[in-house]
Amino acid sequence: MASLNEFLFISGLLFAIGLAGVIIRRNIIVIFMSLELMLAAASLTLVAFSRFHLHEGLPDYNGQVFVFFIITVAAAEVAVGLAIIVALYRARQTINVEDLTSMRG
Amino acid sequence: MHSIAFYLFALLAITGGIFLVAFRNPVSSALAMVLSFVGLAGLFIGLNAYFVGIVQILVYAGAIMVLFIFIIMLLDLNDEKPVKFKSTTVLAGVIIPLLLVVQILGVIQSHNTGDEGAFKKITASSMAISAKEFPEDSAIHKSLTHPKSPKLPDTNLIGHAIFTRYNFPLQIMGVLLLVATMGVVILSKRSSKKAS
Amino acid sequence: MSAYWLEIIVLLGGLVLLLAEAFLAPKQKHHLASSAIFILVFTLLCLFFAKPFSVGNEEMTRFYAWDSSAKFFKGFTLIATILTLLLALDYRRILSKFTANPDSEDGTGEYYCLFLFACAGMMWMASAKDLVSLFVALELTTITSYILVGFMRRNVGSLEAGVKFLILGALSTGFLVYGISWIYGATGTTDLALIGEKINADNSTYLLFGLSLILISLAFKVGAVPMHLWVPDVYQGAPTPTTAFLSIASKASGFVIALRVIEPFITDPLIGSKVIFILAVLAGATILLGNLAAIPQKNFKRLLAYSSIANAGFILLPIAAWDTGNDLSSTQVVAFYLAIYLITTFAAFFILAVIHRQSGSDDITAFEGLGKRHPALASMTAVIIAALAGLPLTAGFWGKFLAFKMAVTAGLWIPVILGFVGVAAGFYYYFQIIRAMYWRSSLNESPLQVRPLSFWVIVTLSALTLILGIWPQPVYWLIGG
Amino acid sequence: MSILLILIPILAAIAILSGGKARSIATGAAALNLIIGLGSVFSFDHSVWNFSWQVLSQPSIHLALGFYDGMSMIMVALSALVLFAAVMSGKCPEGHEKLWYSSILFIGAGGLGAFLSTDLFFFYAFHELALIPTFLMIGMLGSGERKEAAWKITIYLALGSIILLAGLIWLVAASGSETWLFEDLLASTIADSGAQKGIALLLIIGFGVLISLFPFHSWAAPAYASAPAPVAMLHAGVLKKFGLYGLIRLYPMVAEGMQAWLSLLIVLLLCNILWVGFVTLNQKRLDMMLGNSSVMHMGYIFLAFAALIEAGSFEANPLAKPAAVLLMFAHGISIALLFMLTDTIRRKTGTVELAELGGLAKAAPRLAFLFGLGAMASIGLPGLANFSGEVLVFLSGFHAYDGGGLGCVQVATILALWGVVISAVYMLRAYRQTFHGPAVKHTDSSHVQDFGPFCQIPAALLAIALLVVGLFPNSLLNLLKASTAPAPCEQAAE
Amino acid sequence: MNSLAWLLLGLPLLSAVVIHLGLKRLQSVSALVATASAGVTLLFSIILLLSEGDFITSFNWASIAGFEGIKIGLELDQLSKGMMLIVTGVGFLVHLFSLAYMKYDQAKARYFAGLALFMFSMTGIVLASNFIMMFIFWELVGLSSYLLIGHWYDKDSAADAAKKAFLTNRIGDFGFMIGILMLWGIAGTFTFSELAGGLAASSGYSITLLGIAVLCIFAGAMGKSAQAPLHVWLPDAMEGPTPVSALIHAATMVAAGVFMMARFYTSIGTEVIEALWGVQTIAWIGGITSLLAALMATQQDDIKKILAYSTLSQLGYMVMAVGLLSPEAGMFHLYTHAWFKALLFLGSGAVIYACHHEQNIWKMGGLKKTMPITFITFGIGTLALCGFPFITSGFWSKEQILETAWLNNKPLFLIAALVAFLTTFYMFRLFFIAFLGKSRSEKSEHAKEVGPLMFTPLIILAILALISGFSSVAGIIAPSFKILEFHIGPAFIASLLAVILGFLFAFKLYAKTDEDPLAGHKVAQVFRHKFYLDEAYAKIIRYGQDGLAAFIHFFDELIINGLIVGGFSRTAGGIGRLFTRLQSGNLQGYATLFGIGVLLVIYITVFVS
Repeated sequence: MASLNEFLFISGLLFAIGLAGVIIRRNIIVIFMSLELMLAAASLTLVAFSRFHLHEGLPDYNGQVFVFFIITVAAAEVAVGLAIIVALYRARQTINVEDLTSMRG
Repeated sequence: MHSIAFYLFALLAITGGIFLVAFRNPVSSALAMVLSFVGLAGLFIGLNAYFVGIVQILVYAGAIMVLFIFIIMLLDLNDEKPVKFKSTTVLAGVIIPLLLVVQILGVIQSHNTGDEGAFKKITASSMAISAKEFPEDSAIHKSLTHPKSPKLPDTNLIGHAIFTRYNFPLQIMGVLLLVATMGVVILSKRSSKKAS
Repeated sequence: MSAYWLEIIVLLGGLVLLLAEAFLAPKQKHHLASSAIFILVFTLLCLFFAKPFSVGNEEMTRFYAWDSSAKFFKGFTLIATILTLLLALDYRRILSKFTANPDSEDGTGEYYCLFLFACAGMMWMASAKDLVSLFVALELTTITSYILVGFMRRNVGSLEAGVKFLILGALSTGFLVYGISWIYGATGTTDLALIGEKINADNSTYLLFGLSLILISLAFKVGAVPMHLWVPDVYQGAPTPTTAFLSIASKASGFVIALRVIEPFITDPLIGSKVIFILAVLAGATILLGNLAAIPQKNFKRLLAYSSIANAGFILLPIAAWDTGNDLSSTQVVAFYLAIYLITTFAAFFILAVIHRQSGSDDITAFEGLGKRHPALASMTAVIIAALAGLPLTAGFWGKFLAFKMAVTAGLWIPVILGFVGVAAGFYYYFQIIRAMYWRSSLNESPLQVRPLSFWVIVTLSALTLILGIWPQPVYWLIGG
Repeated sequence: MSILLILIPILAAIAILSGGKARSIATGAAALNLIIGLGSVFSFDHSVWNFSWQVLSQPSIHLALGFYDGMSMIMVALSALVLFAAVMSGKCPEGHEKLWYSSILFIGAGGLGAFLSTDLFFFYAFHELALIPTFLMIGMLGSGERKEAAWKITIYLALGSIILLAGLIWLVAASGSETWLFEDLLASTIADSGAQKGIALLLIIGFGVLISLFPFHSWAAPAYASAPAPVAMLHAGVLKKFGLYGLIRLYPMVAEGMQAWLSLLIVLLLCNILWVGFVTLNQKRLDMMLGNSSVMHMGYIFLAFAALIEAGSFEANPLAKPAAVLLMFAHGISIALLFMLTDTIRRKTGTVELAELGGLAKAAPRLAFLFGLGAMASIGLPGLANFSGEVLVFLSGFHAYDGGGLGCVQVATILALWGVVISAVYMLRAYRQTFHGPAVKHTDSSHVQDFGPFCQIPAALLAIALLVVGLFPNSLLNLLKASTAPAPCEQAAE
Repeated sequence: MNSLAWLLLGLPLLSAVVIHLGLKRLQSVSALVATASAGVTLLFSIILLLSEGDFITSFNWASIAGFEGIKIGLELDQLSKGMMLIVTGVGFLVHLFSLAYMKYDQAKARYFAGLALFMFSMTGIVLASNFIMMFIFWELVGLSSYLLIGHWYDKDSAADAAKKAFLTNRIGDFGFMIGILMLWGIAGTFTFSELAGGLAASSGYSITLLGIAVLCIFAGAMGKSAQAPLHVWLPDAMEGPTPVSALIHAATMVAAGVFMMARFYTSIGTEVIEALWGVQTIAWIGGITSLLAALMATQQDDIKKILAYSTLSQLGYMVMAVGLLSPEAGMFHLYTHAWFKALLFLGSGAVIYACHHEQNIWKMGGLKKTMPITFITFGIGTLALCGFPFITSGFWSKEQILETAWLNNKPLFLIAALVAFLTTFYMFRLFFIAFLGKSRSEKSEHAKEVGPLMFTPLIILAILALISGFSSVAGIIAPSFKILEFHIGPAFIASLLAVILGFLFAFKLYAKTDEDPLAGHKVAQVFRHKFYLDEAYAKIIRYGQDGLAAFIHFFDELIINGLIVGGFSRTAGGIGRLFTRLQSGNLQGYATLFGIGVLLVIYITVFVS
């Protein structure tokens, strides 16, 4: 039987992997995917806590409701984000972060 | 949740995550992400969060990933250029997350969850207790107190929470989706007359 | 009228305008802005007649705070949005140049509407007292901001800024969510009032971990170190009204939720000192970085970005010095600071927009010779710069004064010392504007044209800066001090 | 009358900025101010129009104006005199009249406001009114290395005042006083000795930067040298006294804490006198020499302050405060006079390099006489105001001496006395180099004209002030005596 | 009497102010106003001298609650009355002389204003009732001396001399002020009349410190009375107009140091001083000064320089007398010296005037015939200075000093005797070369006797130079200066020998010569170059003071302004640029920094206790 700590660890690991993706990758779309992974990892934490906080024998659904909101937000974010990326690609023909350094200093 | 299933799905999720970061081709990354999300969905379901698990598959693996792949295809993206990863970046990208994991481990270790941290099954009796909060003719009550096979009606329960207690955030969420839609339209529309 | 309707009015107004937008002729789009201003003014009036919810309405009372702070920040947001729209009105030529045809205003209509949605989101943030509502309201404004930043889709700078904001914003959202989940995990609730009651030695590490992650994302929102990195680039690239909106309204709403989130933790005897410590560290680092990094800046918009980072640091001071033996609460001091920050920073952005329209540049060199070309504008600019630098007898001083007063009383010496350095550096970089205006002469000696709308807004704001500089009591009436 | 004294210059400056006739408005305003200022100090019922208006309730801050005691009266008299002289003196570059006159008036109003405030906060705030005008005047209309000097003075003053602000905030917080009014503050005490020490240090550093206490002195000389004459006059003459005024005013609250820093202060003030004295000795330009000399002379006022610290209270060393105040006044007038005349020399001959000057007394005897008067005053010649101040300072240094071993303040006094020799050396050298000896090309009478009668007025006014106070120090000392008890100012109904 | 005394003080000031403010254009009127004022003050001081009774009057000049205040007061006793007579007497005669001497000067008004200012300041010193007041007027005579030396300021040498005089005096005043302050601490008062009482009442003061205080006060006298090593200004001060040299730098101001010491010693009581440590130094300084100055005088060529060194030498005598705790002897010599030295200076002024401002004695000669009155009066002056026995005043006063020295300090007696010899020697050298023989230049050939306005003062002074030493005369006009019983003793023999030997040597060497026979001699070179002291001082000032100043200035610029302040601002700017370099514009970099920030925030919040 997996314990709460194991779930927390797995989610933490996933979260860290997402962060690694953000740091390492240069393709904005992949970076964006990594960010989604981070959100998903956070969801896992929530669900795990929700499941282990038994509320009168049932999982605490407040947490799962929050996951629902996270997913919605993520979807909205992805939509807007991809729109911006597309607009950027139209303007600059690139989605490489290294090309986005016209403002600095 | 059975340990084996847990480890399987966990491995799936993490492998998917690592592939997502490691694959050079964005499409491969996207597919790796689907893999990871499938693993996550498995974990959700193992945690009796059926609704979330399904939504994870539907929304993420289904809608969002499709969107990603669609955009990748649309923009006709190739691999990242051969002069790939700068070693310092990679190093930073490995060390920082590793340290983060260490910190998370430290936090986890700091506090023995004890009894609460152990996985407890949801029994029919506990479901029956909870059922008292709901009207007897409601679907939730019926499902929880089903004489033969009481099932956790988690979709109903979440829906109940969202539309009663979480009504207000839900309204805000509606506005959020509206704005997102607007944004997508604004950002991707072409001007009627091309700027000279 | 129930307080709930305030946001709804703004929201409905936004929807109606969005509909109207579809039917307006390209040249008429600016009427949308006027109408939006009208709606906001109306809401502002309504603010004084709004009533709290009855206690029994649990769905609302759990998520919706209605206290003096909420009222103040709702009003603040409304005024900031009104000013942003006024700024946008005079900025629309440039906006349309990068969205559609420069001759038509096609494509600018949605811009005004989006501010209404963002405004509604911020008003909700002002009332948020539960992590869930906080999160959704925050995301509403954040996602709206992404659009507003990248709005000039034919402008590479705007898009680059949009992408940077998007990625880093999403990253910070990730941390926020992760943090909330830990706090939820530790206490089993997302209601801030309940969280405070549930802190104990057992779960304190979880809570601190969660809190630190939330702090990171809040730091991102207000532009504090170490999450300040987006600020200069995004401020520089975004359309000026958006920048003003981000740097004032968005920052203020970041602080209002920061105050609400931090309160249960910082008042807790068990972990309060740790929270104070991290806040003091953040404040000191932010002050130092914001002020020192501003020194080499050549672009006024970027300079204002660093200045806004620095101000975030100064605002963090009274939060770190949480209510220790002062006549005013931290919330009041923050509100006070922000009220004055609103006046001076908006004035700066209006001036920037005027200069930009004339010269097409945001550089400090564009100010050269302003003392000759438009003496009145130059002297008002001097007043505003003095206020930004925090010179006494201008309103800008009082905010810093109260912030320092709290920090000194609380004995936060290291941040205070860094504050000294910061203020001194501030004089240096702000005075570069004065230098440019008066010491230097410009190649173009022709008188500068200022549109009457901008001019009178600048006059009003400068006058307010001076009046409040001598007599700041009116701000107290607003923050209920 | 107090509010008038501040309003007149500010309103005049605004009138000038909005297009009035710059020179006449400024002159009129300054003259009116001088009459009201001197009148209210010496004859009118000065409590008329004192007022107090609470501008902030928490912390309770009042815009309170009035003559708190004799010290503020003397400082107001100084400010009014120097302001008038500053407006009248100097030559405004073509096309900059608005900036020139309004800046002078703003700086003057700042000084007057600071000395007239009976509330600690506005005392502090008014001082800063001068910052931007100074920056503009030095940077735009100054001479020599004006830009660097303008930056330096601005940053230094800003840094000094922010440190000071921390000290003041701490002071008020620790005192437990309800308001920032002087009368409430001075009636309260600071029990915590650690806080006293900390506050005292912050005050010494904060005020010290503004007074150009060693080692925070390097802004002063270049700024004064580069500044247009009126700015140099007002800064060196009036605004620099702000810090000393503040130290003396707040001293009773931190009397105990100051003790801890006595030896440090003595070292610093001796550096001011001797170190900067030697630096002054090595100056090759008249304006730099004067700038440094004004830094050096601050050391003497600090010496009186050190004597005060050693004694522990005003009563224990009754000489210290009058000595400091008298010297502040005297130094303000004399340095203003000298800066004004240096500017005249610069305009008439085109240079202030000592090596290029000589024999100016032949062509411009009146100028030479007035400059000589100023120079003699500044080296402490009896009969001129500075001497009365300096001798009292030295006496205050020895007040505690009983014939046994010499204490540190006495030793400091003796060393400081050597500074009198140093200042005589550089002043007379400069005077000899400028006015004596055979005339050179740009100082002979065909090239240089003496002072016109109109230009003479401000200089003569300052010279008369030096003489009057020098011959009758009681004219000021009586003011200090008469008002040991603070005149209560009416609380406005809130 | 009271108001008369105040008038005595105020009248010269009034005339100075009136001249300066109103009469600058009317040069001759100014001169007359000043002279009249000097005449009236002379009258007043005679009246005061003849009036009975001492009194002290004062008002509070700077009054401060809790402090006795700084008082301006007049103390009239025999000492000050006698001194007043000298000051006003010589002053009036010099004014008269100046009327003629400065007739064609362009800045006559300024000159007479300066003289009037000097009269005021000197009166202040003489009448001062306390130390602070004395210090005030002490400084003011310094100022008037500065103004008068620098009267012809467009001459570099005059301007430099004026500056030098002022600054050297300042060094002395440095000590003077310290002394006053210490004495105040010890005795608790500045007032002369209360000093003795205050000292008696005070307890626990250290004798050593009182001795140091006395020496410090003496430092003031060293500056004013030009005692070695602060003597260098006086010879240079001869750059001023000659009447000024007569009044200020011979008769009165330079004697103020002696007067001050006498006032001080008599107030505090010589018995107190006697017990102190180190006060013998004073006498030694006087002796050494008189010897050095006499040696230097033997090789000077400028008539005024010779007289200046002789003044130095005589001042040394007086200081020696005071130092030997016989202020009366010093004051008596001061009194006689004032007349004959003024005579000599005015005589030299007449010579210079007649020779069209020629001052080199080797270009004079044969003035005996062309200027008989000057010749005779100058001769009388010379005799008086040499101390020609019995008929000159100088003899009586010098006798007293030698007597004192014989009684108290034998080595100093030898020095004094040697100086007496040297004095005769160099004075007759001067006399022979300038007046006898035949003229050596065109200027002296055409010299004419001066007018009555100039020779009248000479005659009056000559008479005084002869008679003022007699006890009957001195008893009337300077009763306070104790006159020892004259008896033939070692002192008389020494002085007689000195006069005879000095005269013989001078006669042998200089009676018939056109150039100095000693000029090439190495020792003489040293004397001629004033022991190279001026050069040494110049080096000390250049390398010591100016070098130190340059070094400190450099250090100030480099370290404080450059490294510390500059360092801070550069550090701030550098850190700022570093921060902006982090702002690379690259999202990956931002994410990395973001990550690091996250780690730090978590670490600080969670793991730092």
